[in-house]
Amino acid sequence: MQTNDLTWMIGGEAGFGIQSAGHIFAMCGIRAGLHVFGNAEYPSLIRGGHNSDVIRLSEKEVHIHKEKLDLLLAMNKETLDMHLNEIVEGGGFIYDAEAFKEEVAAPKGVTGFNVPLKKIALESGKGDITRNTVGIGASLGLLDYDMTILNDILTHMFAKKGEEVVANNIAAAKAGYDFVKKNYGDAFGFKLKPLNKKIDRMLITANDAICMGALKAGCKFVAEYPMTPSSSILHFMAAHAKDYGVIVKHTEDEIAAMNMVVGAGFTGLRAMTGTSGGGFSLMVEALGMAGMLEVPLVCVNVQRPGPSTGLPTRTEQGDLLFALHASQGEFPRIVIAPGSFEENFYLAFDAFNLAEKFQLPVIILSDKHMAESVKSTEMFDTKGMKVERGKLLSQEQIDELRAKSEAALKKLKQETPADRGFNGASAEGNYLSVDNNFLRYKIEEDGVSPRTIPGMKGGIYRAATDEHDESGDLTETEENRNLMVEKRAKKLEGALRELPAPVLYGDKDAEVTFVAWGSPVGALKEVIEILAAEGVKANLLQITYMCPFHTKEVGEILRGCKRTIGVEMNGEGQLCSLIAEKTGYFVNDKILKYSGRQFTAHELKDRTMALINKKS
Amino acid sequence: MQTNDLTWMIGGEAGFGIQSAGHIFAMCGIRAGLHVFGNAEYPSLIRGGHNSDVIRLSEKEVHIHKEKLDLLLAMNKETLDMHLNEIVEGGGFIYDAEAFKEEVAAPKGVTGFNVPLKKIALESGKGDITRNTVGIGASLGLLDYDMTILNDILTHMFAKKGEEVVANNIAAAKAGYDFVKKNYGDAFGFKLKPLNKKIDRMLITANDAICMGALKAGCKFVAEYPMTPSSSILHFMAAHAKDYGVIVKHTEDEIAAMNMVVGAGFTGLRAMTGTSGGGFSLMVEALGMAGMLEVPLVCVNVQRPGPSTGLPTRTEQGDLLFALHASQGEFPRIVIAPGSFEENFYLAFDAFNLAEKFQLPVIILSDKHMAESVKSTEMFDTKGMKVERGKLLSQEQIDELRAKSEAALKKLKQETPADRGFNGASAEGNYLSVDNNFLRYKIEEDGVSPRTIPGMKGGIYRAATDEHDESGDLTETEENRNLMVEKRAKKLEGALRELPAPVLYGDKDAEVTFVAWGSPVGALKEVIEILAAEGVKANLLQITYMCPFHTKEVGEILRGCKRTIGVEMNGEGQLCSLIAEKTGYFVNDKILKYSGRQFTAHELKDRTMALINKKS
Amino acid sequence: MTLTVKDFDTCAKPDWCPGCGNFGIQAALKQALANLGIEPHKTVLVAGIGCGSKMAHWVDVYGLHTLHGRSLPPATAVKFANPELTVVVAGGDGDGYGIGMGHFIHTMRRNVDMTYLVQNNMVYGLTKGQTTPTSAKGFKTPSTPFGSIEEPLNPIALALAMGATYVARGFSGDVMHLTKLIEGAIKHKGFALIDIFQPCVTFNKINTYAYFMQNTYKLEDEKGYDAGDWEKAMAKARQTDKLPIGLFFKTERPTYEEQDPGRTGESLVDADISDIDVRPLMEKFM
Amino acid sequence: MTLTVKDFDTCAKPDWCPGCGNFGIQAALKQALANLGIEPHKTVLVAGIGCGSKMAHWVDVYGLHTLHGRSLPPATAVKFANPELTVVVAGGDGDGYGIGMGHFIHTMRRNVDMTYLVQNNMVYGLTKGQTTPTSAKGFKTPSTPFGSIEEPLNPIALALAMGATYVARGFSGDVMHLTKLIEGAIKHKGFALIDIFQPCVTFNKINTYAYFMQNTYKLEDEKGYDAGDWEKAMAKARQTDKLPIGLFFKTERPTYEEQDPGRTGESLVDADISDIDVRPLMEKFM
Ligand SMILES: Cc1ncc(C[n+]2csc(CCOP(=O)(O)OP(=O)(O)O)c2C)c(N)n1
Ligand SMILES: Cc1ncc(C[n+]2csc(CCOP(=O)(O)OP(=O)(O)O)c2C)c(N)n1
Ligand code: SF4
Ligand code: SF4
Ligand SMILES: [Mg+2]
Ligand SMILES: [Mg+2]
Repeated sequence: MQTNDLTWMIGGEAGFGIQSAGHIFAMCGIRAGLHVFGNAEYPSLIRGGHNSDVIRLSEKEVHIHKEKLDLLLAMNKETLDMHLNEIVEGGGFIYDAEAFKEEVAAPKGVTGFNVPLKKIALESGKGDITRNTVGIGASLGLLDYDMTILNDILTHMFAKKGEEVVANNIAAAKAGYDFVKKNYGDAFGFKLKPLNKKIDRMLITANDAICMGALKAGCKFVAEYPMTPSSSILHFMAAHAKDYGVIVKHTEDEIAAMNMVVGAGFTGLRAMTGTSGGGFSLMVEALGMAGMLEVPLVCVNVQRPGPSTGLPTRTEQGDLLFALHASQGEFPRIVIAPGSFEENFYLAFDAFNLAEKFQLPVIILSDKHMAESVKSTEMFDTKGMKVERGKLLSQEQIDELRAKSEAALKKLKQETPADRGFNGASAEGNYLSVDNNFLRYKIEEDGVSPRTIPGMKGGIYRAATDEHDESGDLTETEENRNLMVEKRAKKLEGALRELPAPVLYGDKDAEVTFVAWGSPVGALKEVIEILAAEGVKANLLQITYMCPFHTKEVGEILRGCKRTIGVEMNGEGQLCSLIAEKTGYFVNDKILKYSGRQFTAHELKDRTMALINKKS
Repeated sequence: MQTNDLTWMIGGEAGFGIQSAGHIFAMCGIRAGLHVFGNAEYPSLIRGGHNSDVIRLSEKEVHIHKEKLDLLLAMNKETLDMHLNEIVEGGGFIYDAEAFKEEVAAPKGVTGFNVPLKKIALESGKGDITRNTVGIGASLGLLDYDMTILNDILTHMFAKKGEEVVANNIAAAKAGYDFVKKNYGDAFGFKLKPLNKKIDRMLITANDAICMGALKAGCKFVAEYPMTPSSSILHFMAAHAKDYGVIVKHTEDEIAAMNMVVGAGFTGLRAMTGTSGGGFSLMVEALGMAGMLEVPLVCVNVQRPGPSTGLPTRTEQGDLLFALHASQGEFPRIVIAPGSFEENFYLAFDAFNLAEKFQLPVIILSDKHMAESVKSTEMFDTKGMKVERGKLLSQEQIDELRAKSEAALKKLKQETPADRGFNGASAEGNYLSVDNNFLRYKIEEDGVSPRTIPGMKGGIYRAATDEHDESGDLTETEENRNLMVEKRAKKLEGALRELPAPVLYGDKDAEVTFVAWGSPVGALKEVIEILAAEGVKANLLQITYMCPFHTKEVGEILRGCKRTIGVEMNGEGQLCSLIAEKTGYFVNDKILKYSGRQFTAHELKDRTMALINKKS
Repeated sequence: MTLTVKDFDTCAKPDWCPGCGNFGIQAALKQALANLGIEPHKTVLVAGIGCGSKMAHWVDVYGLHTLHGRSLPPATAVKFANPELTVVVAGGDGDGYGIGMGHFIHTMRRNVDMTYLVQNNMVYGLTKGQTTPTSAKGFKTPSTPFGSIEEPLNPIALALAMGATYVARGFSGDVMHLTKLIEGAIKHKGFALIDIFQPCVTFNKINTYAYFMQNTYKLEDEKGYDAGDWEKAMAKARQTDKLPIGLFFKTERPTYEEQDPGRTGESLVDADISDIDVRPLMEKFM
Repeated sequence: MTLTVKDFDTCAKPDWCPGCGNFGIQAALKQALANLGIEPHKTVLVAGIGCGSKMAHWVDVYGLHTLHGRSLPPATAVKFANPELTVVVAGGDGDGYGIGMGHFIHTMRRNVDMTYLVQNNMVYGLTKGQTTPTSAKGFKTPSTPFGSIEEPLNPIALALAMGATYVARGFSGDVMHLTKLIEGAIKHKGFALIDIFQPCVTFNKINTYAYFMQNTYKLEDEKGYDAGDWEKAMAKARQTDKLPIGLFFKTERPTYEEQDPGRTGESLVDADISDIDVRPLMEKFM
C-alpha cells in the first residue's frame, strides 16, 4: 500500500476540459495538505489533438512530474494507446469500455478499471459534460479520498456557473466514487490520506507567481500581446486590473507593447510586458530604446521552443544568449532567470526595484514548463519586501537640487554659448541645463542620475534615443559620447555588487556538479536525492543572474569541482557558452534536451550515470 | 618637397556639396594613378552642421585617413576653428578672408593661403555654387597638378547637368588655379604628379563593393528600407535595377524588407536586404523564419554606433554578438565580417553561394567607416567566380528523384496511416510524401535537403515556421523534433569545413599580435608597418567568419602568440568575448574605441606602445 | 486544364474544431481553384499564424506558412519574383488587421496581383479567445475581462479608403457564394480583399452562425447595386444595421509588378545568373 | 496661466535647413501652447525619428524622442499613465504613414486624447530624399530612380474611414491657420490628427511652397462647410484638383483612457505603491 505518493494522469481530446479536471484533482492534493506538481502537455491546436495533464502528489516537495504513472484516467482510446505502457507495476487505469467500444487488455501487473464514465455522466451528472468529474470521483474512490473535500472544491470551482452545475458535478463525482467502491472495493494499492495539520499552500503557475510579484512591487502598467505561453500573464493582470488599479493593455502587437512600456516607465509608472521568443524578437528595438533613455521596465520572456514559431505549446531554454545581446549597440540590462516557482515571485518583485535603481530594462527569462505547470507553493512571505525607487525624485527633491544648482548655473551661463547644450559633464553639484531645465542624465559616480518625470515642475528634460548630453539634448562630440557610454556601462558594476553571488546547493564535496538555470533546477534537486540514494554525491550550481555575471565566483566554484555537467533544455548549451565566455571554464559534459519537453528526474539520473560510467 | 603623399581636407557646412567636392579631389588621385582613401565625417542633420571630407593620396596603398592634414581647404570659419591645429608643419590651408570677414593667423610652420573663393566663384564660375570647385582649383594650383585631368573629371561629373554647368566649373577651377599660381607661385611644399603608367583602379565605397558582388552573384531581389549608413546599397541597386534586371523594393519598413526577402528566396531568387542596427532589430523575427524554413538569403548590417538611434552617421562595431544570437531559439546562420573593400566584394559574392549551398541566412557585418569611405581599389578579378546553387533542383532533377522514389513510396503508403504525415525520417532514397508531394526537408547526411521552388511540377511542399516533418507539414513528436534540430545544426559543420581558417598576417614571430575584425583591419596593416619602423614586430589575426567559428585554429594561433591585443570599435570587446567563449582564450589587452570615429594608424600605434611600455 | 476539388485535397485533415467556419473557407478555396483550372503547382498559398492560417497545410498547392501578421510581404515577394504564379493569402483578423495592419495598408497601395482572404472570426482563435481589432465593443475576453473598449475597425471602409481594387466580403456559411467571390478575386488583376465572416464556435459566442445568418444580406440581391461606384460602396461598407456580403467595389489599375523597372521578362526565376558581367559597372567607378 | 511663445523657447536652435517648413510648425505649436496657457511641465512632446521629429528638442516642454515610426505607442502610454498631461506627438510622413502605419490606425481606433502632428513633406528628409507613402506617383528619388510606382495614400480619407474624431490638415506656410488647428486639436477630447503640408526645400522639388500655395484652399472659406458631416468630409478628402486645408471633421466619443477599468483616480503616477497587500490574491489560489 503506497499512501500519499501518487502520479495521476488524465488524458483526452483537446477542448474537453482536460486541464480543468487536472486542476480539480490537483486541488484535492492541496486541500489534503500534500505537495503537488502538475504538468500539462498539449499541442498547438484548439480541439481534437491529444491533451494530457499529469498531477503528482506527495508528502515531500515535488518539482517535476515522473515518467511513470500510478493511476491513469483515460477519457479516450488514444490516451490508452499513448500512455498504457507508462503505468508502473501495481498501478491502474480507468477507462470506459462502453464508450471506447472495446475492451482493453491490461499490461502485466497493471489493473484496468472499467467505469462507464459516459453513462454515469448522463445519468447522474445530467450530461456528458460531467464525464471528467465522474472520472475524478472514480479516481478518488480507488484512492479512498475524503469526498467532502472534493465536494467543497467542486462547489467553489463551479459557483460562478450556478447551483445546478455544482449539484450535477457533485452528483457525478459521487456516482463515479460509488461505482468503483461497489465494483472494485479497496483493491487498488495507492491511497490518498488528507494530513491533519492545515497547511497554507497555493496551487499556482510560475506566471501567477510573476504577476503576484509584479503587483506586490507596484506594477501599474502592463502592455502585452497574447502569445503562448506568456498569455496567462496578460490574463492574470487584466483580471486584477480593477482590484489593483493597473492599466492593462492588450496591444496591436509586441512592438507597441514594448514601446508603451517605455512610455509608461518614462512617465513614472512601474511597467511590465510579457511575451515569448517571437514577440521578444519584435521588442528588441524598443529594448534598446529603454537602454538609451535609461527608462526602467521589466520584460518577461517565457521561452518556448524555436526557432521561429517552433513548438508553441512546448518548452525550451533557447533564448538566453539572444536576451543577453538583443538590440543593436551596447547598453546595460539585467537578465534574471528564476529557477523555481517561489523565485518567480521574489525575483519579479526585485526586478522592479533593480529596474528603477539602475534605470534600465530588466529581462526575466522563464519557460513554458514553469509558466504553465502548477505547483503547491507556500504563501509568499512579503514581510520586509521593500519598494525601492532609486534616484526617482519627488517634487521637493527637485526644488532642493535646483536651489543648490543656481550658483553653478549662473557661472555656466557665462561660460557656455547660449545656443548650445553642454558637451560632456557639467560642474559637480549642478543639475541645471542652459535652458534652466533638469540634467536628467547628470554624470554621477555610479552612472545613475537623479530622475524626474513629466508633470513635475522644474524637471523638464528631453529623453532622446540619439546620443545626448546630460540634459538629454543631442550632441555628437567624441568627448560627450565617451562619457555617456561609460556612464551607462557603469551601472552594471553597481548592480553586480548588489546581486547575490551563486553558491553550491548540496554537498560541497560532490563527485558531480550540475550547472543549470531555470526550470531544470527543480528536477535536479530531486536528481541529487536520487543519486545520493544510489551512492553518488552530486550538487548543483544554479545561475540566476545572467547579466551582470558573477564571473569571479562562478569561475572559482567551477574550477574547484570534480566533474561538472551543464544541464539545459536547448541544443547548444547556452549557459555553458556564457560561462566559457566569462570565465574561460568549459564544463566537462553537457546533458541537453531539445525535444520540447522537460527533463524528468529519472531521465536525468540515467543520463548522469551514463556519463559517469562512460568516463570512469 | 613631398610628392604624391598628401592628406587633404575640405570642410564646410552640411548641404553645401562638401562630399562631392571631396569626390572630385579623390578622382584626381585616381586619374593620377595614386592610391586614395577618403573618409567623410558628418553629423545627423541635413544642413548647417559641420561636414568634412579627408582625402589621402599616396603611391602606396592606404587604408585609413591620417590625423594630420597637409592641406586644408576651409569653406567656412568653423572649419578653421576645428581643424587648424591638425595641420602638419610645412602644411597649409586655403581660406577666404573676405567671405569669413576676418583674417586668420596661421600656426607656426603652417602657411595660410587667402583665396577669395566666393568672389572668384561669382565672377568666373557664374555663381556661388562653384565655390568648392574654385577651392579645388586652388588646391591643385598649390599642388601643381595637371589641370587637363581635372577638366576631364569635371566634364564627366557635370555632364548630366548640361554644358553650361560643365563650362562654369571648368572656368571656376581654372580661376582658382590661376589665382594661387599668380599669388603664391610654387611655394607650397607638397606636390601631386600623375604617374605615367595607366592603372585601372576604381574609387568605391565598401557598400559599392557589396552591391557589385551581389550583382555578380546574380542577386535578383533587394528589399530594403533606408537607414544610414546602409541606404547607399538600396540606392546603388535601384539605380542598376533596369540594367541588371533586379527587383528593388523600398519597403514600408524593415520587417517587410526581411519578410519579402524570405518570400523571394523561397520562390527561388537570390535575394538580399541591407540595413543598420535599428533596422536589423526589426528583422530578427523574420531572420529566424529563414532559419526554420531553410530559405537562403543575404542580410547586410552596416553598423553604426548604438544603442538605439545612437550616432546615425558615425561608425562602430557594436552588433557582433547581437547578429550571432538574434532571434529566438537556435538555428544555423553564417556571419561574415569583411575587413577590406575588396573583401566586401568577394565575400558578398560568396555569401550568396553559401546561403544557397547551406540553405540558411547569411549576415554580412560591415560598418559605416567602410561603407561610406572611398578607397582606390583594383578592378575585381571575376575570373573563376562560380555561382553555386547547391541542392536547388531543376525540373528534370525533380522528375528523376520522383521516379526513383516511386517504389519506396508505394511501400510507405501501405505502412503509413493515410491521414498523417511522416514523423521523423522517411526511408532512404524516398523523396515523396504521403500526399505524393516532395520531401523538401528530407534528412540527408549533411543536413541539406534537395530544394524545389514554386511553379515546379512535382515539387509541391509546405514551408512552415512551426516545427515540421520532412514534407514540411506540422508535427510535434519528440522524435521528429530531435531529428529536425539536429538536421539544421549539422549544416554549420559542412559550412565550417568549406570556409578558410584565419591565418596570421605579417611576421610569425611577432612581439605583438593584434586580433581584429572589420574596418580596423586596414588601419592595423598600416600600424604594423609603422611599428616595424620603430623596431616593434607586430602581426595580425583577422577574424572573418564569426559563425561558424574556427575554434581549433584560432585557439592554437592565439595560444602561440607572445602578446595579444584585441582591437575593436566598441566598448565591450565583442570579438574578444566570442573568442573566449569558443576557445577559452582571453586576449592580453584590448584597445577599444567607442567615440563613433574610426581609429587612425597613429592613435593605434600610440596606444599599442603605451601597453607595451606599461607591461614590460 | 480540368481539375476537381480532389486535386487539392491533402491526406492530413484539418485540426480545426468541429463546426469551425474555416472548413467552409477551405472548401470554397479548393472549389475556386478547381473551377479556374489552375494547376496545383502554379499556386502558392501564403499564410500568417493563427487557426485560419493553418489552412496552408490543407490545400494541396505550394504553401508558405509564415509569421504572425507577416503574410503579405512574403506573398508580395513571391508575386514579384514570379508573376506567373497565382498567389493566395490567408490569415486571421488578428493577423491581418491587428499586428499586420501596416503591411495590409501598403500592399493595397501597391495593387499587387493577389487574393487576400481574411478569416475574420472577430477573435484570436489559436491563442484562446482574446479580443481582436474587429471584435465588438464590450466583448469580454481573457485580455478584456471587463469588456473591450476599442472601436472595432471596418476593414471594407479601410480598403476603400486605401484605393483597393477588389473589395468583397464573404461568409463561410455560404460556400457557393464565397467560391464565386474567390474566383472573381483570383481572376481580378490586382489586389483583391475578401473579408470573410468566419464563426469561431469555440471562442466567439456573439458572432455565431445564427448571428451572421440573421444579420447579413447579399449585395447581388439588391437591385441596381453597382460595384463600380465608390461612394455607394463606402455607404454600404458603413452600414451597421445589416451587414452586406458580396462584391462592394471593383476597379482596374496597373499592378505594381507590371510597372517594376527591374522586370526584364515574365519571371526572374528563370534568369541565367551563371556568369553576369559586372565589368561595365566597375568601369563607371574609374 | 498667461504664457508667451518665449516660455517655450529653447537655447538650442533648430538645425533644419533654412526655409524648411518645420520652422512654421514649431512656431505654430509654441503659439498654440502659449495661447492655451498650458504650463511647459504639463506637456509632453513625443516624437519619432526624422527631420520633423527633432522638434522634440526645440519646444521647451518634456520631450520623448523615440524610435522611427514608434511615437504613438509611447505617447499613448504617457497619456494612460497620467491623463493630466497634454500629449502632443510630432513626426514625419515616413514615420507615421509608412513604418508607423499600424500604430496610427490602432491609436485612432482607441480615441486616445492626444494631438498628432504629421510633418508631411512627402519625402524622407533625414535620410536624404527617398520616396514616402504620400509621395506622388512618378516621384524620382534615390530609392526610386525610375519614379515611384505606388499610389500615394490619403491620410485624411484613412483617418475618416477609421473613425478618427478630429481630422484636419494644415500648411506650415500658414502659421496662424495652423496655430488655430493645433489649439482646436489640443482642446478636443480625443485623438486629433493634423496632417501638415510641410515643404522640404532640400529634397522635394515638387511639393514646394509655391505648389501648396497654388493648390490649397481653406475649408473655412467654403460657405456652409460642416465639419460634422462625415460624407462631406470624405468627399473633400478625396478631392484632388485642389487640396483643402482646415478642419475636415470633428465628433465626440469617449476616450480610451476614461473607460479604462484599471483607472482608479486621475493619475496612476501618484498611487502609493510602498506596501501593496497581495494576501487576498494569494488566498484565491488556496
Ligand atoms: C509575433 C507573434 N506574436 C504572437 C503570436 C501568438 N499568436 C499566434 S496566433 C495569434 C492570434 C490568432 O488570431 P487571428 O490572427 O485572428 O487568427 P485565428 O486564430 O482567429 O484564425 C497569436 C496572437 C505569434 N505567433 N507571433
Ligand atoms: C528602424 C529605423 N529604420 C530606418 C531609420 C532611418 N530613418 C531615420 S529618419 C527616416 C525617414 C525620415 O522620413 P520622415 O519620417 O518622412 O521624416 P522627415 O525626415 O521627412 O521629417 C529614416 C528612414 C531609423 N532611424 N530607424
Ligand atoms: S478556435 Fe475557433 S477559429 Fe480556431 S479552430 Fe476552433 S472554431 Fe475555428
Ligand atoms: S531636409 Fe527637408 S525636411 Fe529636413 S530639414 Fe531640410 S528642408 Fe527640412
Ligand atoms: Mg481571428
Ligand atoms: Mg517626411
